Amino acid sequence: MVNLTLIIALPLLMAFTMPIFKMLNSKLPKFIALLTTAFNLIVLSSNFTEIMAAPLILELGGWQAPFAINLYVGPLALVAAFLINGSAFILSIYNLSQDYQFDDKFYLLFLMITAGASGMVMTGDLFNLFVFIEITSIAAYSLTTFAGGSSYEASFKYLIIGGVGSVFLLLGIGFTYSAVGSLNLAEIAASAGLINPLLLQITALLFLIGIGIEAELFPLNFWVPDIYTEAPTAVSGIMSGAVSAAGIYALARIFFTLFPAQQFFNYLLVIGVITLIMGELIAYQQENIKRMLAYSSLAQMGLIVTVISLGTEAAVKAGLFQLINHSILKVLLFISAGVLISAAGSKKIKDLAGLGTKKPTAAFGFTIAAMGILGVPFLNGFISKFMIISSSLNADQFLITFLILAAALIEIAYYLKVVQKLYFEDLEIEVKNTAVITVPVILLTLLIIGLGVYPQLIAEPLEKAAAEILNNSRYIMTVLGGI
Amino acid sequence: MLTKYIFVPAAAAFAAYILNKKNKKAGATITALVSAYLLLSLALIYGSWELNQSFNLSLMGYQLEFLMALTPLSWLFAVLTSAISLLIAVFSIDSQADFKFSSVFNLNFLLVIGSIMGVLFARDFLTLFIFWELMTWTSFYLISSGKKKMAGRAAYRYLILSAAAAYSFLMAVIFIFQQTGSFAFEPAAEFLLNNSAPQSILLLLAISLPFWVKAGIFPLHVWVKDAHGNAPKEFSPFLSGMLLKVGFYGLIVVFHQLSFFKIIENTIAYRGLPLLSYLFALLGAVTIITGTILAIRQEDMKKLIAYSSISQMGYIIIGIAIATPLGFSGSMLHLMNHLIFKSTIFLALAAVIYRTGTTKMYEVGGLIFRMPLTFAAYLTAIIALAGIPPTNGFISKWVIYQALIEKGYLFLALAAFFGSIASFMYVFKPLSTVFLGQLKPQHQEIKEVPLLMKIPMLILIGVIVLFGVFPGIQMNIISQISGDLGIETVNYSLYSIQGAFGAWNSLYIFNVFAAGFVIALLVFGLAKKSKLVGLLDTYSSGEYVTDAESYHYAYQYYRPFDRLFDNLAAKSLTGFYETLTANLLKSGESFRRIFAAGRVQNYALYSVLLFVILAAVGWII
Amino acid sequence: MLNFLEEWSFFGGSILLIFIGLYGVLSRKNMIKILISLGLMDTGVNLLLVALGYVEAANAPIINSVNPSNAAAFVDPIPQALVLTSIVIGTAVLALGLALVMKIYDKYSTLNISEIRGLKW
Amino acid sequence: MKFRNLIALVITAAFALIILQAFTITPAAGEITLNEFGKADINNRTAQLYLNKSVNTDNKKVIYQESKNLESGSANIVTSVVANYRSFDTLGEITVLFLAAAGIGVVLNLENSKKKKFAADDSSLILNTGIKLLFPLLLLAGTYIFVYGHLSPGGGFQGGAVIATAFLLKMLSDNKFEIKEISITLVESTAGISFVGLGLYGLVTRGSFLENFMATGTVGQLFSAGIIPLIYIAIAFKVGAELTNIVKNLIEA
Amino acid sequence: MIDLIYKIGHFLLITVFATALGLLFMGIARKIIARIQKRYGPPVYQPYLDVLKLFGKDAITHGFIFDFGAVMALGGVIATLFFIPLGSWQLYSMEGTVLLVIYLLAVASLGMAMGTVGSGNPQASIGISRALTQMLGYELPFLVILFSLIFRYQTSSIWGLMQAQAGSFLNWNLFAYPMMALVAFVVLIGMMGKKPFDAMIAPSEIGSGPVVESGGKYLGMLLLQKSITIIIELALYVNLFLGGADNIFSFSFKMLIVWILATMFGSLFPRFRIEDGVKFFWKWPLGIAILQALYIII
Repeated sequence: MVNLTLIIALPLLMAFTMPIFKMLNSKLPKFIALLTTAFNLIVLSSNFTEIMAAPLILELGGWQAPFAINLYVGPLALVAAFLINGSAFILSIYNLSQDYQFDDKFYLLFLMITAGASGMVMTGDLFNLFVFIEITSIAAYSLTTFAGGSSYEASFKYLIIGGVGSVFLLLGIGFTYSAVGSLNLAEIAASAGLINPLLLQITALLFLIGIGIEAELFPLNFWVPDIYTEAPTAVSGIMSGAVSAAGIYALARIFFTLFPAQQFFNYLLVIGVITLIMGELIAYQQENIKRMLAYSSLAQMGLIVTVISLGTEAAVKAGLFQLINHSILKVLLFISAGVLISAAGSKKIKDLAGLGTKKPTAAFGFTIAAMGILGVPFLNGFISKFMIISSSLNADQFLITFLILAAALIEIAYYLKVVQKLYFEDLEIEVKNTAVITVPVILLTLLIIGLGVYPQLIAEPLEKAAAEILNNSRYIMTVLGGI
Repeated sequence: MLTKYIFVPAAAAFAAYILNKKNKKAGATITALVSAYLLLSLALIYGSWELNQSFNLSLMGYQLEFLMALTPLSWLFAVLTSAISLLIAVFSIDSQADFKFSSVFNLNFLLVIGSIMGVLFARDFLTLFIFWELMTWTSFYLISSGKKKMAGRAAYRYLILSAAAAYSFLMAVIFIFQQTGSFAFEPAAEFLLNNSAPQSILLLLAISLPFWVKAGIFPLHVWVKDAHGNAPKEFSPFLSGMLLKVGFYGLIVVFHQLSFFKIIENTIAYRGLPLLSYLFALLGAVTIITGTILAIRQEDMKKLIAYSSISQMGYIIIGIAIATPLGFSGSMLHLMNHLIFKSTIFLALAAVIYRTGTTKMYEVGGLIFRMPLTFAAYLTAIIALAGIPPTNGFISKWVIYQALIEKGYLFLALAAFFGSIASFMYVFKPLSTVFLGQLKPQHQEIKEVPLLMKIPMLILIGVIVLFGVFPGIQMNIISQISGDLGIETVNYSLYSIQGAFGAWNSLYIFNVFAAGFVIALLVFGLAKKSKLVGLLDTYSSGEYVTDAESYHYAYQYYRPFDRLFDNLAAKSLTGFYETLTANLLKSGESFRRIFAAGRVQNYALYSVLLFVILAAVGWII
Repeated sequence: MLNFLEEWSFFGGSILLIFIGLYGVLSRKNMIKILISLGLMDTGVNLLLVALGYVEAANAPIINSVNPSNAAAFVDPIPQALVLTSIVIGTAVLALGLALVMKIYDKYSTLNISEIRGLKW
Repeated sequence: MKFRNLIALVITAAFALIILQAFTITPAAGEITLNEFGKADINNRTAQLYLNKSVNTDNKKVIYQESKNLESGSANIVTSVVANYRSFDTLGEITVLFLAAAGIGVVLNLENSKKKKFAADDSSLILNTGIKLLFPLLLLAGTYIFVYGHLSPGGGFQGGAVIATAFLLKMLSDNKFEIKEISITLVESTAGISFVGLGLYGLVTRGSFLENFMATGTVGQLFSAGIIPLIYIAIAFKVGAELTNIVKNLIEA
Repeated sequence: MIDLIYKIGHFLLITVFATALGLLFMGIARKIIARIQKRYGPPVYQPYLDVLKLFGKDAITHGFIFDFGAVMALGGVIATLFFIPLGSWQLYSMEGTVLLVIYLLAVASLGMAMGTVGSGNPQASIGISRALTQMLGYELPFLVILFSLIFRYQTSSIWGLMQAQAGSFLNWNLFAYPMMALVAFVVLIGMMGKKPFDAMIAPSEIGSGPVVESGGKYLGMLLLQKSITIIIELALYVNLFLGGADNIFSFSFKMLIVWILATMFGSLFPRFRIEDGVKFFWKWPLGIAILQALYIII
């Protein structure tokens, strides 16, 4: 149906013309952003049935698949793209009620970060993946600075780490290219077996570090708390909802297709668990609510990486479901937290006391999302937690299951602290008026409860996605089918 | 149709929430109506044990089926829940007049009832878990809607503890699901039976953990005091009456239906009782002792009664753990009786709090003159709690003693005796400080509680005396249950129970007691009429007494006794849990200080370091 | 055949550049020096990429009057295309970094990175 | 803080050694490893196809001034890779620069802060006259580079950079030289739109994004590489405008 | 029906006999203490005179609960009398009476406690709180002894326990388990509130504790109640440890001996502080009782 490259091309076009829209009328950029993300969602859903049948190869520039850049959109990529554009759509609704200083540049960058993330998810070419990672990172560097104050410092730190990461990535790409001779993922995967094991190991580690920064793994993710705290709410929302999902996808794509050796999955497992535990423990300490959410999303990423690197089909499915839930819940959390902060005028949790009565929608949104994450039955978190535990027990990893549960317990602890402060403490501060976020909160709550009560909705795409990512030979066949 | 027991309260809950916004009384009336409806329909389906229902759902590739069935045990608990919620709802129609969160209260209260029904009728672990979580969450919101900061902290600790236990339950249950392919109890029981003993014991312990927490047994009883002390005054009776009991429902299911006792049959035994269940009984004994000692020290009446609930729970767990027919029926009797008299006490105290607004005992006094009915309710309830003959409390304690002596468990009996005698002390303390003694000036114009609050108290007094004289009523349903669970029944008649060393004829004793009372009355009547004198006109051995305030002995009632246990009470268990979590989380803090110290060069250094380490690891392997 | 020096001058040289750049990023105090070493690292990698594509005694992949047909030996064009893109990315990041440094300088009035510890938590 | 630098040194040295080790691997039988310097084998790899321009058609010969209507038609093969085979990368590349420019615009948020002029009023005479002379020449050289991008080494990026240096020198020399913000953004946007427009047009007509829809003519001719020259013109304008914008912002911050 | 009237008549007879005997014992006790303190002391029948005088005087009351407490105390005690076999008179052969008796005594003390605290006098409340604490002290060892006895003879009815000690006096429990009898004796003193353990009615400290407010007929009723409790406790001790008796006279004789021993024992020791009393009870008597019980069980 509609060609999927439009998902990247159209936002690009809109971004380039944003300054002109700004000149026409100052309110226009907001609506352009909303319309583009909505259009992307429509394009994605129109291709849904087709991709469910068989993955779609889109050759860019009309060249035969493996020899030039091609987009490979399988069920997994589709799910991830839905996630990214979905959260971008919700956040752009939220943005309608926000106004930024350079709003044309903001929406330009906002569109580009979504297009970059969708590009990361859909590309079938290694260097193209690098370019899209760079697009997302640079968009993120500049977007964080919109909040002024110490956000410059956070963005500078992220820039340094991003720079080091891109060097690693470039080295990795150079090595793979000179060893295999092509940049297409399928071709590399086809001849990955022949690469000398030592070289394979070094290249895999280069990629691990390069993409690990994007997928927020343990030693590489110290930029996450600074960026999510200092950036404006919409940016932290899109970062935690969409960009981290794209990072996880890229990591999974690289390690499941190119370097499927068990040794790397053990590394990922260990790193994932450390990220999980570290994230939860530090999140408990935080007084700043956004920093707490940052560490919590960091920990959730660790959880997803741990579960996916278990390698069984059930585990990958559980990980993906958790990824989807996490994005939905985090976007809602960030939006409500944003409103609560602007209402209380400070990011400290203790100043948010008693806001439940004054800001019902935001407080309600925060509570629903918190309960979703904590796995209350009839909400989406419960089912993904259930699947995670059963899949990790299935792979008889008792210690890992125990750690996951312990981490979930700590998580309950600090989310509850905030929920209690919101509802069951009396209000001391006078409440500033803030943006009205009823639409995004309602949309997301419906999604959460819908997925919780009837998860069959996305069972089929998840199944196909898990199957597709796991056996890379099918990936190679589809891309190199011709030759 | 068992699901109606879950969906009717749930639907009514939202209706109650909306209606209550308009007028304060609507919510409570709806709760009352719903529980009355539940009670009625339960009564109708008594006996039809084959009633069951199941619907399955293929979810994300897992074939799950949700089974619901009615068993005598679950029928009894369901009746108790709906009865006690009916009484509380009637009571809270008026008592919620000044309660800010009353609409949230009614919403959650109905949801709790619905989820308890769900837990009781569940025949498979998944439904049990779902409704168990729902129960925990809704009761969390209920508790935290009590007194401001304190309720929040109490509810918080309650939820963390039950969440940790629920996760261990989930882990064990999913492990069984992997082995047997289904969540239902029967296949799980049979799998556990022919599985290796230590592993299935471990699994069953993990499954029973949430039930231990909810039942408030010794190591896990920390949440009970604060939860009761700070919960809204209408919810405490339900919390200590019913919520603690649901934990026992779970334990009975684990011990009998999941054949826990059959599994540990062959393990080493102490005096004919497998060591593990003796350990549980010992835990019960320790619960009794700690509960009583801490109860005596309390100054807040609700906390005192909360600790008394903990110690009474000890009796029930002893009864269940020694697994003799006498023991089991004794604990079931005590479970029902405790529900009745504990909710009467809490309702009476709620009435007092409703009128005086304070829960501290030394701030009130002499209320008998103003609130005689509440005093009567409280008196009958504490007579039952202390286990004094004509009331039902004595019967259940007597049966448990028979069970203990029959098997010769000395230490358990010692704890049980200590518990019951010491209960005189902590039961008498609120009686004397709150109701008797000097009436405070500011409480002069207190009136008795409105009619709607009197009715539940009257009904409960009637029930205490009724079961006191005719325990047979309770025994038929208990024998039905023990038959269903495969324990021989104790023979009984309408008014007497056959213990190990002799029958207990409650009607006979009631008559004798009445006779003795009549003779005493005669002696009293014959003597000269006495002149009524005010309270202040007492022999004060020379001191000049002016205000009632200083003349009322209420503060630290048992100071001498408490001095014996001061050091023990100081290092309370909650302290232990607090320090445990505190330094666990401090490790998080030091973790952050080492790594995330805000220096970007360190961050970049760590990424290169990770590369080098992983390369080295790869190179070594 | 290329002697040792010729062979290793490119690979060795670029790795050395990367090493110096990385060490510069990790150890320098002054933020601008960090940015410069970041740029250094970028050029090192780009040099390595192009070096990987070099074919001995082959000429630039342009068909013009000098070597009219594609029969002649050409150097691998793809790394050069990649390098073309990654240089521009490098400069873009550097430029943004510089702008950020200027802004941080306004705020903290110091270029020493270890003093900018605002975001400790 | 000597100690910290020492650790950093040790770790970076280890890192460099590991990378070096990758080059010194002696491949066992059948294994492929990094090629030695100068031994990059191109045959039966994608590079070979690009050289023979035989990705879709199996063309063997590419003769200067003779072979006609090849699939990419540009003499400079690197340009054919950059603008034709992997033109999606270049599009991504352009957006990176565009984002950087936008980012810098935001970071230095010039609207409200007063603009600083870089050049002193009486900058030295030699500088002024020299730049006055050089400015047009540089512009000419720049245009030559990107117009002949597909024939001779060079291309959109290099041409744009030269143009930007011309403007930089102009700004350095006399401070009365003033580029209005609007004009830069206009140039940027139109160039960007034309690039993406070309791609979309290719999508509409030929069915895939950025496909070459013009005739490719004979190798070596000026009008010989289909849409590549058009792409390069757009790139040149965009890069030129962006770099000048970045430099302008940095000067005026 | 006739049997019912016979039972009530018998019941009244026993109550009167018990009160008379109890008052007599109180008189004898006073006499003995006086003799020990080298003075003559009031005549043996003095308590009878006191009771008659008290019932003659008019008294003051503090409201309903004050009267209800007094009546409940006396009623409870009389009801307990019903279950104790005095010599050959056995009104109730039902099993399980031992535990029942302990709890019925509790009814009586609770009634009295409620009444006195109802009077509003702080000294009364302090007295009651001391009484309850002390009760906890002595009840525990006593219950352990009962536990071992019931377990040993596999019956919980006093009549059954008495039968078990029939035959020669050698197999009385006094000789079968001398340590247990000694502990029971100490507990008996505590139960009756005799000298070393009478902190609850300490005249010097809290103005004779609970009874401070009751004058006239209330004091009379308390005296009656006191006397019946003495008889009950002595009868219990005799039944359990001295093998009871087949006729009433030997039974009351045995009770007298125990009573005299107890009063003599009592008048030697100064008063325990409340928590020391409890600590004492839980140190020695409880220890010995537990050893004894373990001996019996194993």
